[in-house]
Amino acid sequence: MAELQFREALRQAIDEEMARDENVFIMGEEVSEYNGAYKVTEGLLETYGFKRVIDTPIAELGFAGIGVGAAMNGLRPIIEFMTFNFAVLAADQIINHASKVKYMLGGQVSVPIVFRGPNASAGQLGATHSVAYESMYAHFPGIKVIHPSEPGDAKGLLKSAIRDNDTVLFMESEQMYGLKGEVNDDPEHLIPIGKAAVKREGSDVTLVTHGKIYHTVVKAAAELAKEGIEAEIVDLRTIKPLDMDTVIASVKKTHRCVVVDEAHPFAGTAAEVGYLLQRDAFDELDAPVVRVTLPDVSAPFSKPLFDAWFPSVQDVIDGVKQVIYKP
Amino acid sequence: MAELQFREALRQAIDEEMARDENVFIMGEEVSEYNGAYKVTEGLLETYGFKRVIDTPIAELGFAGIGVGAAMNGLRPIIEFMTFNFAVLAADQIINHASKVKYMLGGQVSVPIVFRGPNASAGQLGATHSVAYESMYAHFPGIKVIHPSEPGDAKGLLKSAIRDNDTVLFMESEQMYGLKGEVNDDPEHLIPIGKAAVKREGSDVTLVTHGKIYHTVVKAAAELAKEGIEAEIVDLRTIKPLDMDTVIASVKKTHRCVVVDEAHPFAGTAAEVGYLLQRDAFDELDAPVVRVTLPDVSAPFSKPLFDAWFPSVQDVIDGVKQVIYKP
Amino acid sequence: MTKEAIFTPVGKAAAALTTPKKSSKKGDSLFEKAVDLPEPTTTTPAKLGLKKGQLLEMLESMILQRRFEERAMQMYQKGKFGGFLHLYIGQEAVSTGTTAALRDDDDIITAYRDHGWGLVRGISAREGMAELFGKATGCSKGKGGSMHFANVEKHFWGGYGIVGGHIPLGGGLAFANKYKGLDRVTTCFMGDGAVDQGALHETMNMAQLWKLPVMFIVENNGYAMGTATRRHSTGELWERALGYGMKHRVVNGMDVLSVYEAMKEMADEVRKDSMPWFVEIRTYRYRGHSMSDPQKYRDKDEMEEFQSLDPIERLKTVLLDNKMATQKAIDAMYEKVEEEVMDAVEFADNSPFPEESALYEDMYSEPNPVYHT
Amino acid sequence: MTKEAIFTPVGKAAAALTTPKKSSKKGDSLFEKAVDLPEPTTTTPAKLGLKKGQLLEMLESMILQRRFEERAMQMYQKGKFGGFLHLYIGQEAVSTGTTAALRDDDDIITAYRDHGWGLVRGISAREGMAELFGKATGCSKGKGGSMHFANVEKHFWGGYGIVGGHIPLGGGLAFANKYKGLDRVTTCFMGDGAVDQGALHETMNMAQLWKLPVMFIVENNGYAMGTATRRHSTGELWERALGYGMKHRVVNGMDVLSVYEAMKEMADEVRKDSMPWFVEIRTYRYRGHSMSDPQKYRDKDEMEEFQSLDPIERLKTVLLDNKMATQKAIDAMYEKVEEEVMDAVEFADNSPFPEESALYEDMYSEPNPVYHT
Ligand SMILES: Cc1ncc(C[n+]2csc(CCOP(=O)(O)OP(=O)(O)O)c2C)c(N)n1
Ligand SMILES: Cc1ncc(C[n+]2csc(CCOP(=O)(O)OP(=O)(O)O)c2C)c(N)n1
Ligand SMILES: [Mg+2]
Ligand SMILES: [Mg+2]
Repeated sequence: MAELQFREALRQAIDEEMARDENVFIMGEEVSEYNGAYKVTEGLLETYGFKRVIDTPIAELGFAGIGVGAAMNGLRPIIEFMTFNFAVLAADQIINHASKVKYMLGGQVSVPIVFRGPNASAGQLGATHSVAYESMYAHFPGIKVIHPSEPGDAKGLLKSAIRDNDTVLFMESEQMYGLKGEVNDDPEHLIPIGKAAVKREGSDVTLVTHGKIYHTVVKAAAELAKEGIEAEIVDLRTIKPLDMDTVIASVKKTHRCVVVDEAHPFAGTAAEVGYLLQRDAFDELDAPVVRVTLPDVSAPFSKPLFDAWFPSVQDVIDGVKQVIYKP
Repeated sequence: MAELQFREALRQAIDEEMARDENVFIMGEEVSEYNGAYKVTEGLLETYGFKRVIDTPIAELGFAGIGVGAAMNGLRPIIEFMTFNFAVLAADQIINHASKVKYMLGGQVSVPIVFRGPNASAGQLGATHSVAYESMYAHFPGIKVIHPSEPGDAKGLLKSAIRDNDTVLFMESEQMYGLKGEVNDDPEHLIPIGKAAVKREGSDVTLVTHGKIYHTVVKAAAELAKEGIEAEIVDLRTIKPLDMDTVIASVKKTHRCVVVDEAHPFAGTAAEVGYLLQRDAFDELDAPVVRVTLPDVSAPFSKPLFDAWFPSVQDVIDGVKQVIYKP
Repeated sequence: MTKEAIFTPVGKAAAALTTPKKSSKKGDSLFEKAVDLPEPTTTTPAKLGLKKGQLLEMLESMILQRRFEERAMQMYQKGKFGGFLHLYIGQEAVSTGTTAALRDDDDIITAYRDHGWGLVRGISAREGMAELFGKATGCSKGKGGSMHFANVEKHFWGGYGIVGGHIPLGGGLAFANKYKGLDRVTTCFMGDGAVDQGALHETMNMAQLWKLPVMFIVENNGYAMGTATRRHSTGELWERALGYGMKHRVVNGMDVLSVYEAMKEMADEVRKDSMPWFVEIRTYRYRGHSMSDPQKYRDKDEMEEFQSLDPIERLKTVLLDNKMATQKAIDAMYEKVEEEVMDAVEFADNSPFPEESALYEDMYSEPNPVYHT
Repeated sequence: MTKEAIFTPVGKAAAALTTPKKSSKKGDSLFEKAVDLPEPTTTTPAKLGLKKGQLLEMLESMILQRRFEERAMQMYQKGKFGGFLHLYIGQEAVSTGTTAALRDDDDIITAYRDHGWGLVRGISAREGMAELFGKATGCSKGKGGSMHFANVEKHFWGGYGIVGGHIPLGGGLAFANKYKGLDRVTTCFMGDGAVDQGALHETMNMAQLWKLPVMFIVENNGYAMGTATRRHSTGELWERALGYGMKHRVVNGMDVLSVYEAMKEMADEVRKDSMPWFVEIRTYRYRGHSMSDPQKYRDKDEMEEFQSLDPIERLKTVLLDNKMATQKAIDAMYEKVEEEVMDAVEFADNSPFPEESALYEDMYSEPNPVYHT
């Protein structure tokens, strides 16, 4: 185990998998010479050369599709989007091609590809640079979606994603890259895709979350503990497949649940978790599942507006109070 | 009132609005000379000429964006996508531009645009031509999403959409274009965006649905009635804004609800409705909300597989049985 | 006809709206011709290195593609299957000349008008017809249907239904070949309509920048659905190459020898210098876009003109003129093909549909994937 | 340096990996120059029809753009605001020459490097600085920030953050002008990086096909973030025009008179024939891409070379040489601008942030929209 930054954990995962399998390569804007817009790929060019660490033009649709074609033809591309906001331009390649080719050709090919990059907001970047896309992609069959919150999970899951034989979206955050955490340095340590983790035990309420806002939830749980409310935190880590077993096991203990999701509310991951809880654990719930999300408004630039927009520790606490003090 | 086909109702709406306001024009693949791939725009070229009925190249991103720019500069474009499957190529213009420009420029412009075309499946068209996209777009702020099931609603809502000063997505179905229904021929008859309609009254269970699969639900309700189960059908008509008042009012009567949605399950409209019901009408529910959707699998071509894939009358009945005979 | 501005159309519609309707007479058609065919090659088959056996194979293949689709159309009309059915009839010289010119391990990818491509690249008439019928014995197990024929083992990567969507995939196939040090050439075919998609521009830039061993080849059949090429793409299609300094060529696609010659030369060059090409092969589709196309966008004269250039008839004439085949042998070939196609229909008809469990197969590579409910 | 294949880079990195590191000396730089400037115009201001007053206005505007951004950078470093800050410094001749050449009702749209464009099109230094600070008094009410300056009333349609995303919007602005019978010219500016986006290709095809009164203008400043133009776009950028038979021109963007002359001629022509242009204006960005750019991708020599071509210094020289201004007058101009900028900083600092309720304003046009919760 070593203490690494999130970006270092990702880099280690990529590095180890590139060392292990020469069909793995990484491609994206500024990943090579510039060492990555957020320095995730720093140093990889020196180790693996221009053949395997490739700068692309700003042409998300094109290079995503070149990745898909390369994956069909035997390679294992890691495609970095500078952020998932720009991946919207490549949505056709992800939704209509990567996720469907295998099925519509009756299984004749596989598309072992990882699309990765930061997702959701990162401060005052305005409306077009702040959107959470995980539930959009998870809606469609054939796509696995991972969105870890800590360096250790990130490494183990990214390695699993690279080794996975199908299309995986792997989401990060500009604001987490500097975050430190314990990381397993065994190159064979993989974290399975589709398994949530209970990151804090508690008996009063279950907090389901994932990605960057996990850290807000951790703070809220600490605050709540001061008031004697013990929250159990389930970090989904993978959005799809969604590990409802772990969520339900926790709710069977706490009987109350708040889903905290840094996304807009309509048909987001929080809705899915909330819906499934009432469907599959109806009698376990002592209060309705509450979600804490962004408002249904685009990201504003202005600092105080942005702060009002982004779900706060207090918002999480308020959510918990709502499910706890249910009349 | 007149009995019209769905496509005729749409055409009448477009025709009336083009007659009313010369800034309204329609643009898309094959809309002009060819009279529309599905004949929605038949005859409009003769009436309005090439200036206002415009064939485009197959360049969804480009012509959607030209529409957005034209809307910013004072026109009211109707952009036809041959289907919403192809609109994925234009997603950047819808999600990152049409829906956000107003906000990020502090209100200096509006984008009064309608994007319309068939959505979801239409028989054996395979994986890339069969996807329901309404919840994907509804997830993002700044986008209204309409998805009617009957000609009368289609006309009144399309007229409202064209007159709306913001971005509206209007979804249809290849398989409904020939469907007949009563249509109000008053050119000032508008149906407000964001209002659901109770299309069948019943006291035993609420069936929430929208779009083409509404017609499956109607058949299921008739079957159920034979067994003495009276279903109330709420046709959402508009997905966003979502009219939960009407849904909740119905559930307060029936205390049971099945949401029938021709979309994949993960974070779809059904999840949203189900989640909101448990959040906002928890004590009214005598059974968990059940959803009937597509499986989490891409559309297969083969007829029997397709039939197994598409939610059937029996699936709806089974859903109802599940919420009614809850132990 | 002069070029006209936006808000006034080019071609038929302009005429229809500005002149009184009259039945079109030969010679005074108001249409611009859909495509101008360049001169066919004058090189003899012998000089092209084509032996009699190969030419006969090419003819048989073209006849098979034609008869397969004619029967498929009948079966469609009989209700044997549904969905779209885009026929390749008229364009067979392109698939046939290309495949003959390429190495068997060169890669081919195309759009949804893909039956001909599948048949020349080893999908049997049986597997093809069964795919149309949605049977488990189809080349894509009945999951793809008409638009998604594929034979990946034989380097035919399939047909794709999103116009332009497979162009980056073609770039990626070539990228992988280069990465792995293989000297395979990737040929990425598309319709004229696909030329307008941004995906082409992005992929051409990267292909030229990165020297990918790929050829982007437009089958310009004059129309994207009901829209004439001149109405959806500005200028000449081959001119797109100029924007990237890419090598380019225009080829007569109604003559299989012209296609063969051009493809052979270009593929050899790609194998040597790993530089991409942009190629416009001009051809013609005899049938409607799919099954429900009233075809009001073109006139009979044009159709007749191109029918007089039928690529199958043309190759037959070459064979007969050069005494490489007798009429009798050709008749026998037709009979053989007819039998093959009828057998395919029977095979497809008798084949089982996929089991319902197949719905959940081929989505993922792993044996027991989790499906969300 | 010869062109190289994929898997080997062009330029610095190639050098860095193939030759031992050494400090770059004048004369033996391993870099290709970012952009080759075409010759500046030799037409005199008088012949261009530019009066002294106009030239002085142009100089003042350029100085304002420069000083505004230098202060903005300071304020950013002081923590007055966050997010991205992309400085236009070095490129001011483009915005200034263009705006002087256009009619006030001609339309301008650009990418996120937009401060200069806002300031020449009527956003006051106050409104601009307040926008950077995220204040309610900003040109976009603090909702857009650095990347989304706009002054729609004055036909500046704003800056956009998705690379290439605003190109179709530019086409649409022109479309609407044509539809409404207005003779306004739309100028759609973009960075060299945006040239590779499919949106450009799609829009250029439609613009040429439909004769839209629009100019697609690349501000080629040599780099898209850390990637030299030659590493992300094949060939020369202006060559893209050839693919569509579009009129094209290369302009020296370090000389405001060259920009003025070219833009004037082209805009006049567009107003007459409603045919689009593709224009490459070569220029240079003196600062990093945004605030956190180590700039290892270029060397000092190159920077110094372009700094010696500073567009502000150049215009000053023209004015001094032609006795249209004295050094004293210019010094006074600097002082005036300095005051204006300091006043803007004070204004921005003292302005209120938007009320929290503003979060829910400007999303929709209707007075009481429904927000989902
Ligand atoms: C992205 C996308 N837009 C629209 C369509 C609908 N569509 C299917 S085929 C077609 C015409 C394509 O014409 P062309 O590329 O010339 O190919 P051809 O049919 O002539 O072989 C259109 C518009 C589609 N399948 N994909
Ligand atoms: C679609 C998209 N992809 C990537 C980015 C990230 N990005 C922002 S600016 C930039 C470089 C653009 O360079 P250029 O177009 O030359 O403009 P310049 O910065 O030189 O003005 C990149 C890659 C983005 N904003 N949008
Ligand atoms: Mg065609
Ligand atoms: Mg640049």
